[in-house]
Amino acid sequence: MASSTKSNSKTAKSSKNGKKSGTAGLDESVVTSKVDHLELFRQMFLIRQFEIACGENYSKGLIRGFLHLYIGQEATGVGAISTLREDDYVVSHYRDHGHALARGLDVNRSMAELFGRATGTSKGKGGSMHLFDAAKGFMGGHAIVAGQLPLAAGLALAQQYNKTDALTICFFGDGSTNQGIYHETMNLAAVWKLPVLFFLENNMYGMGSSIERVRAGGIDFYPGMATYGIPAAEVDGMDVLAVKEATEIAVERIRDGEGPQFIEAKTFRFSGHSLADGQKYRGQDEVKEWEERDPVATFPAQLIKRGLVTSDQIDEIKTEVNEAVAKAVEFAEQSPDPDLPEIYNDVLA
Amino acid sequence: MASSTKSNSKTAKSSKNGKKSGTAGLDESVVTSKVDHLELFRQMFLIRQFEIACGENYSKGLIRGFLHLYIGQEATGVGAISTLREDDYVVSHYRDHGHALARGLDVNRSMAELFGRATGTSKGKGGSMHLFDAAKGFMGGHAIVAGQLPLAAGLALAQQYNKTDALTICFFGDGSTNQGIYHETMNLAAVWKLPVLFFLENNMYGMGSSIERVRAGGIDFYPGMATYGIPAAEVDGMDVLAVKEATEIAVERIRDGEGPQFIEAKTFRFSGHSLADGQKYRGQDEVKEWEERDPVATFPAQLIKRGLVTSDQIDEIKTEVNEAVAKAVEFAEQSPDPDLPEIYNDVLA
Amino acid sequence: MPEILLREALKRGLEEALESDPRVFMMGEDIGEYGGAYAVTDGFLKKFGPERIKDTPISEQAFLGAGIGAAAAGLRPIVEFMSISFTLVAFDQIVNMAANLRYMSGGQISVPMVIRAPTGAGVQLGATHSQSFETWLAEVPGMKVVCPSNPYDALGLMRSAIKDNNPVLVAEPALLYGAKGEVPDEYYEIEIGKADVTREGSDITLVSYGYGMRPVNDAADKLASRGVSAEVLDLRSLSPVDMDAIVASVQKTNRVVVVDNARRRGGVMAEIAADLQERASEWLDGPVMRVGSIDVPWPYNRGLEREVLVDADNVLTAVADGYGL
Amino acid sequence: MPEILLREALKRGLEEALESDPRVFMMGEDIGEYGGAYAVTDGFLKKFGPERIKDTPISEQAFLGAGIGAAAAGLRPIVEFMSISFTLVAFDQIVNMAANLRYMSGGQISVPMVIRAPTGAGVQLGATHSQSFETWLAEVPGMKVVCPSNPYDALGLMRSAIKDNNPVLVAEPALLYGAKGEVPDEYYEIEIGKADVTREGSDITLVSYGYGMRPVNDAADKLASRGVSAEVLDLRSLSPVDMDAIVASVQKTNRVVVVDNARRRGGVMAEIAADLQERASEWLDGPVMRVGSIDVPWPYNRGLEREVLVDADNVLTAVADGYGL
Ligand SMILES: Cc1ncc(C[n+]2csc(CCOP(=O)(O)OP(=O)(O)O)c2C)c(N)n1
Ligand SMILES: Cc1ncc(C[n+]2csc(CCOP(=O)(O)OP(=O)(O)O)c2C)c(N)n1
Ligand SMILES: [Mg+2]
Ligand SMILES: [Mg+2]
Repeated sequence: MASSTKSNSKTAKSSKNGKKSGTAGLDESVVTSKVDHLELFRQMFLIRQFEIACGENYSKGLIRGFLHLYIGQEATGVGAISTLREDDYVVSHYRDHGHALARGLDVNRSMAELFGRATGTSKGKGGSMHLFDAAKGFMGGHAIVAGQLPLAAGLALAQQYNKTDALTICFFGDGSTNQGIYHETMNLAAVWKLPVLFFLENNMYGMGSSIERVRAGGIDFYPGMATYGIPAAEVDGMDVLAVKEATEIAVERIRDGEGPQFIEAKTFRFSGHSLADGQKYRGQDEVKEWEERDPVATFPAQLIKRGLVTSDQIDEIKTEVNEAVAKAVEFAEQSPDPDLPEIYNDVLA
Repeated sequence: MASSTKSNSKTAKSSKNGKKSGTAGLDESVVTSKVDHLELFRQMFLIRQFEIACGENYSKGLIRGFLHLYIGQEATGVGAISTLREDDYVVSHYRDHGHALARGLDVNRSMAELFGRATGTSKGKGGSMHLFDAAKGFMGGHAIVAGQLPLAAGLALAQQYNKTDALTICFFGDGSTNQGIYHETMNLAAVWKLPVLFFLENNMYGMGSSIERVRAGGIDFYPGMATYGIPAAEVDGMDVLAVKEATEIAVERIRDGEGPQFIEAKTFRFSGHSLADGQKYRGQDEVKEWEERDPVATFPAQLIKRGLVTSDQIDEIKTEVNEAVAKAVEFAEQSPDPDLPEIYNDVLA
Repeated sequence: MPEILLREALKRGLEEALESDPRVFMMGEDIGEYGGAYAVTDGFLKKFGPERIKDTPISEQAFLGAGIGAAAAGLRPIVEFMSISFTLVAFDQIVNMAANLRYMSGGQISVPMVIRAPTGAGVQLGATHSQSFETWLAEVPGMKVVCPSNPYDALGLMRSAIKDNNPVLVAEPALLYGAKGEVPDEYYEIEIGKADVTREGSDITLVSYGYGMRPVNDAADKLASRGVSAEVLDLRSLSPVDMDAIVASVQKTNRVVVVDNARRRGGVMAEIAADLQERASEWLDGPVMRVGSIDVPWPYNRGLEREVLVDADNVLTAVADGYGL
Repeated sequence: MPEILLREALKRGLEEALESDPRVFMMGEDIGEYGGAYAVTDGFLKKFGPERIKDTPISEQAFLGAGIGAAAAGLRPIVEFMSISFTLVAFDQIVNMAANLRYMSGGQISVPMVIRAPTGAGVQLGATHSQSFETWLAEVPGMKVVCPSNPYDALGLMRSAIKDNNPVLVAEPALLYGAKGEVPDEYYEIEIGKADVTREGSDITLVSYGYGMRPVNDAADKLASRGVSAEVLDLRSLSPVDMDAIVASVQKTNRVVVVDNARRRGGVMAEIAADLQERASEWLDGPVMRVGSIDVPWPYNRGLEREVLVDADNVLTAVADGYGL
């Protein structure tokens, strides 16, 4: 099987460019294609505003438990999921709001789930870490680190078994690579040539641990996929178009029956691991440096600069999104709690 | 950190030579050094005869449970363990007789353990898969695949913590690499630079599964250690001197504080996985091919041919060993079963 | 009725399902080329092909987890563990994923998966390989657990397990694979959650399941020869447990001994004893007597292992201690 | 006596050991730089350095297993899990290795290791993060399990756990880290395996531990206001369990309710109820009443979670149902 970097030279290149500018994916070849730039921006902005609203409502005690925000990572989920079809599956971890919204989950019901309301996607039983919408192929929201990886492999197995060309994308963080199940799943997916796209969002930290403190092999994970014969690419996770492009390549290969693919997006969470995190373990300089490449700011700026969209269009989207998020909060707040007998439902089929 | 093959070119080379002849380690540089060839032979032959006796006594129903023989792999355990000091630890899996005997466990008490007798190394409570001799630094005998790896890391952690230059060697099979804990342990050992030597006995099969059927990355495991920054070498496991040499290099590095090292010995078990195995999954041609390189036959033949030892010396050892094994069986057979109240001992300290 | 081995009964149940339902497939270590550690799947690879009989790497977490995913997507995987002792390395996937998914998703996701695993001590495999973790998994809401004691039940329970829309653990007593019993050619199922009164009696109720039925039946025979009429219940299902059947029997006999082949402490029989004395105290002439294997890690030595394992004498002692019979 | 938080009591116990015994060291996820998920180890990295306060990768199997090895070599590791829910991924290492090694080696190897883990539901973490696996680990021969309900016990039990030569799980009720209580400056220990009569009474015995002591104490207050004198036992240790203390109390009160904050089914209280009715049936005026949280996966919604969690009313209902008090 082809080794990682070689087989993905195209993607790897766009990634390297991306590192400097933050939106280098926006080169001529791409802008002339029919990418819906405004929709990508809309989704990223929606996620950003949704997350900000979550933070506020957590402070108010309306959202509880552990709350992990996706702020800073919007370009990865949006870019990657934008390449998928309806019959593909999406699997995420506990930092799942971004993936859920990018997959098109109802904003109201997603917020309601975080509020624990009966109108929530899981009737209020799952909460922030366990969003689900099976009808949309969004198969969770999973809170045990790396525990979702074999689930994704199994969904892909079913897609293969049923002889479709649908696929499953699975998101996970750098920290998950230190769970044994990660390696077991990579090998299994490779041996069985499963149609699964492993998408690593390397945000440089697993909770309070920077990669260097918990890993001997450096901050790059994709080269290790050679062990499993899984083609792997690196991409700039702050560049939504680069992510989209890299994912498109991988998706095509999977649909062509080439088996699992691996993408590592370098990204960053701008806030703490969860709302309980004081971030004692890192300096604000590092955070600021990454914030300068904030996709929610740089992407529309580039689009405007290149004359691809107008600032009016951007403002319009912002207004729309802000209204939608405000409405979602209202919807959630006004939704009823589940009835107590609901406790006994959904235990067994 | 250095990548695997480069950093170990010397070892890797001796391995490649070894592949053809089976005893290529026996070149001029080595024969002139003061290796105790006869002792290496004695240990290998002891293990061989011990295992044959085990098989016989299993058929008689005197040994029970699962019995995994080491026949064919003698050169690896003997070569590797011959390089160790008394204050080093040895950790093994369920195929542990060879490692135990190479470590110098009492032959009588080892056999008695397999017979489940009160005189056994674990008072008859452990059996074939769970040999232990803490006084000799032989820390088991572990029957959950790959479960012994973190134990070894922890023993090494203690050696490091206590600021000694002692080390721990850990044996495991190719199948163990598919357990997640294998990867977790590699990374942990690397991050903490633990003085542990991971020794993979790649005998091409995990029970009835040939490597190709359960692994996508090919039959070589050592290159994958680059992921963890662990220097890794391959060696011909049928060549006791090559194994010894490769291990010496790794041991020296560990004592010098360079952290974990990895050796992969290519070897073969001549008999089934356990005594219950009918070997339907492989042809006898393959087995015969490997048997031609049987270290217990080729090593003494080479020694004699080179004039390093006489056939009388070899015969003398054979007689001695055969007597010792016969005696061990006798000792075991005549030893008493543990008393029933022994059931309640050793549960808690 | 034709007599077959328990191993063959399981095989028949699996084979039927593979033949009749294309969504059914199997995964496990050495179930294909090797034919299965206990030969239950021997010949399957040839008959059904590698897409449906999947040999797996030694990666219990991954392949059990993949079973969950495949089930969530509408397939009906049957996942074999080589020993129930090895479920431990995949416990998180079983307990936190398979059993929780439905609830956490508000009922959106079903996991119609069968987990098969040989269970129990008795063949001198030592502490790591002789355990009975079905007793823990029977406590997990969101899944079911069954355990047959004979070929008839093995087939009937396997059929129901495969048709069930929940994760179902089929704990297969390793010592019973070679046990013989009558199995009709006509189709039947055994409902999960229903116990079986295998012997009617009036003086005392003996409750067990799986391999524990051996000492219980022996004890019942010995009691009969002393003129004591024992009613014997085979639980068949450990989750849900058929408490109604146990209570009904106790209402008749007013005496009860519950027997577990697994260790005495905790597990299924602690739960039953605790529940039963609450629900049936007015009918009981004495305490619920509980018998199980000795609470130590399993020793290798044959004599020690046998002593640790529950036997008919242990049952008789409990009958005598609790009720003076 | 000075009042401190349970979190601080644990910290004091750990700090003392680190100061006085060079063999003691700690491992866990984010216990160093981050200061610990529940801040128990805050400041330790600075004080004791990275050799003794080891931040680990998210590799529970490997670092728990490394703890076993280090302990086998004579060190005294203290291993922290961020949540007891995550012990599941390392269950094989705990159950099959830590607890079995001594027995399998015929007594050659000791594993003097402390495993610490926050436990229990109540802060809306949902099904995967709210569990109480100490109830399973308490059934494993070869290890001990303790669970404090207040700062005094937390310190005393931690001291004993660290000095013990066996693997000891210290299950720390997550909801109690901020609980206040008196802790003397003078040194004391609490013997593992001994229960504490925290309130003497004559009419009924209430047994619980950890966070379950809250509803039990509330219930005892309410009973007192109705003129019913409850004796309250805090188990402190789940393995071994102090059955003698429970029996002694029941001999006095002739009535008993056992209460678990964990799910009702199985676990510690099933074991105690089963054992108790066998050992104390002649003194009991009714069945051993058992109360626990509802047997469903933990829901996220606050109202549902509270309803699932055991509370004082559940205890009072059991007192009324079982004994008409
Ligand atoms: C098995 C397990 N161990 C520990 C945790 C606690 N935990 C939750 S998230 C997290 C960090 C994960 O980091 P990473 O995978 O990089 O994802 P990120 O949060 O950065 O998106 C930890 C340690 C857990 N949920 N599961
Ligand atoms: C976790 C676990 N799964 C499965 C088994 C059953 N089993 C015992 S040995 C073995 C094969 C291991 O192969 P390998 O590691 O290559 O070692 P070898 O037997 O070839 O020496 C298997 C599957 C086990 N003991 N533990
Ligand atoms: Mg991260
Ligand atoms: Mg092998």
